[in-house]
Amino acid sequence: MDKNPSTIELHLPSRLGYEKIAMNTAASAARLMGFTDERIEDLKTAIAEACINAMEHGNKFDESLRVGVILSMSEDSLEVKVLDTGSGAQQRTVAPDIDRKMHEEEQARGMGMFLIQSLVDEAEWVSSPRTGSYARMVIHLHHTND
Amino acid sequence: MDKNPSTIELHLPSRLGYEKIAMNTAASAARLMGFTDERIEDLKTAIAEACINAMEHGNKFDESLRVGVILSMSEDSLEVKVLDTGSGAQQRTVAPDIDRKMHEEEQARGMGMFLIQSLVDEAEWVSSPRTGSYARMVIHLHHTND
Amino acid sequence: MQEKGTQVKLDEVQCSSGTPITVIRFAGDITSVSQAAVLGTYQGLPESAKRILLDFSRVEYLNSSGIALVIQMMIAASKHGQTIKTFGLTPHFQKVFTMVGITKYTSLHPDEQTACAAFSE
Amino acid sequence: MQEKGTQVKLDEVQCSSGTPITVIRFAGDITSVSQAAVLGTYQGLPESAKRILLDFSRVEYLNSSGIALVIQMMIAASKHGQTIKTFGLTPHFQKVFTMVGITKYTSLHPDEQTACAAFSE
Ligand SMILES: Nc1ncnc2c1ncn2[C@@H]1O[C@H](COP(=O)(O)OP(=O)(O)O)[C@@H](O)[C@H]1O
Ligand SMILES: Nc1ncnc2c1ncn2[C@@H]1O[C@H](COP(=O)(O)OP(=O)(O)O)[C@@H](O)[C@H]1O
Repeated sequence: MDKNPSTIELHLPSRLGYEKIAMNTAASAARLMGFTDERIEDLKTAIAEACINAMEHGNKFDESLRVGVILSMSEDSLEVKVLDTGSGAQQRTVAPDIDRKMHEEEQARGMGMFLIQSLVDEAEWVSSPRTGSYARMVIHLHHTND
Repeated sequence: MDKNPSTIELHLPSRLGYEKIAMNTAASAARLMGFTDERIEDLKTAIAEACINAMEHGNKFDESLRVGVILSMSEDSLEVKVLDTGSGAQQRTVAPDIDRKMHEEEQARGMGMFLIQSLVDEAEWVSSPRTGSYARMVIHLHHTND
Repeated sequence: MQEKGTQVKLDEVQCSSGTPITVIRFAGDITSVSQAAVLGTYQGLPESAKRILLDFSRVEYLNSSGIALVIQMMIAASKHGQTIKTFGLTPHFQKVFTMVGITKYTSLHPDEQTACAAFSE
Repeated sequence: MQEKGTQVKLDEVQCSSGTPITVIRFAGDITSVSQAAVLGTYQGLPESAKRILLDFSRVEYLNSSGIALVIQMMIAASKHGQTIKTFGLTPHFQKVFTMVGITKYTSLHPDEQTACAAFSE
């Protein structure tokens, strides 16, 4: 376990619906740090999508496998890692093409990674089949653009 | 780590204020289970008090020591264990005596364990210096009285 | 126990234009388990329902799987020559719908009146 | 960063009775770090303030250490012959105050008007 005093760890079963617990845990950490409600909404959606992906693609909905959520709070940013036991996301984030979706040339679903990427300040996916793969998201307290 | 699919684990640094994260994590688990807002408020206060005691009395506010919060969801009850690294609460829960407090014959503070006991359906304190001590609280979905 | 589910209510309203508008009012969660609530409800509408209004004002939680179901409804509606407008999304989800590009095929309105009026434009 | 702290605002209101009432309006958190906000504010009141009203309606978080500070204020007030009434506690915290027995030394009211009026009884 990470011994950094400002690290919070959450472990959830891979069951749809439980991502809400991660959303609310992260939201209260972000609120303690002083993030605005708008940024907290962004973070909640990003974390929900990362948890659902970890449950579905990483842990194949095996409820006995856990999704880890590690929140690291620093002076001006909040980093969230969402870990699963799978081999990680291989593909790059692709923006959804709504025209192609409407013409059924691409699946209606498949927007999770794009939303994560769009909603947080930094996002990356790390594949390390040995120790578990993770999505890493960061939001900054004082970000210049939006 | 407990492998029960309906167990959620949270680990927090021993820093005042962080009990709010435990309150909100537990509240969202209780909400998923269908508890009423009133019961969720009761649980939140009980968990806040247990976390503060774990930080203060158990971990002596050493921020590198963690407070563990284990939420176990069953069909009709939610059990919450709040763990610290200390030797546990020795004294029995005493109800505050407001007259003695007002006459300064007892400290103004010292109501945490009483509130925990009063607000949840089951409460106990287990001292096991080897593996860490804990406060254990249970709320039932269909409780008969109250 | 763990899935709150979607509640759906169907309404018919008449705006200034006089043409009846079918309102699908969602409440609760819209997620991957909302297939019946979203697509099932749509499929149950009569062919005559040409103007459809989606009311999100009581939705508590919406994720990308839920949005995918809304897109599938929009695909079906576009095949049937139906128009879909929406209202009641929080500013956050208005942003999310815009990011995804849905706003190219439906319009987002702050409330029922504005949405309703937009049908007659 | 992690402690939201207590915000305090002092007001003087006049009820039907005409006697001025000092209102201490709390907002944010009342916890162990609220010593100055609770006791410091009380100590800063003039001796002439005999009727004190505590407004909890904008308090977001209250724990047993915060309640202990309220009790300490009540002890000091009782020594100075001051009367304290409170309003704006949520039903949950009304229950908690009642459990602890504080209601023997102060009365809890739903809103400012009712609390204010109770001073002239
Ligand atoms: N945690 C993960 N582990 C393995 N693969 C992943 C993970 N997250 C995402 N992926 C891969 O990336 C793809 C795109 O994910 P996403 O954009 O969230 O859409 P969707 O989950 O609807 O397919 C997934 O279909 C999956 O193949
Ligand atoms: N987790 C714990 N570890 C060790 N001692 C504890 C713990 N929780 C409570 N206690 C003991 O029980 C006493 C009463 O606790 P409480 O009723 O919460 O009031 P307070 O914390 O204000 O003293 C504490 O002073 C402490 O001695």
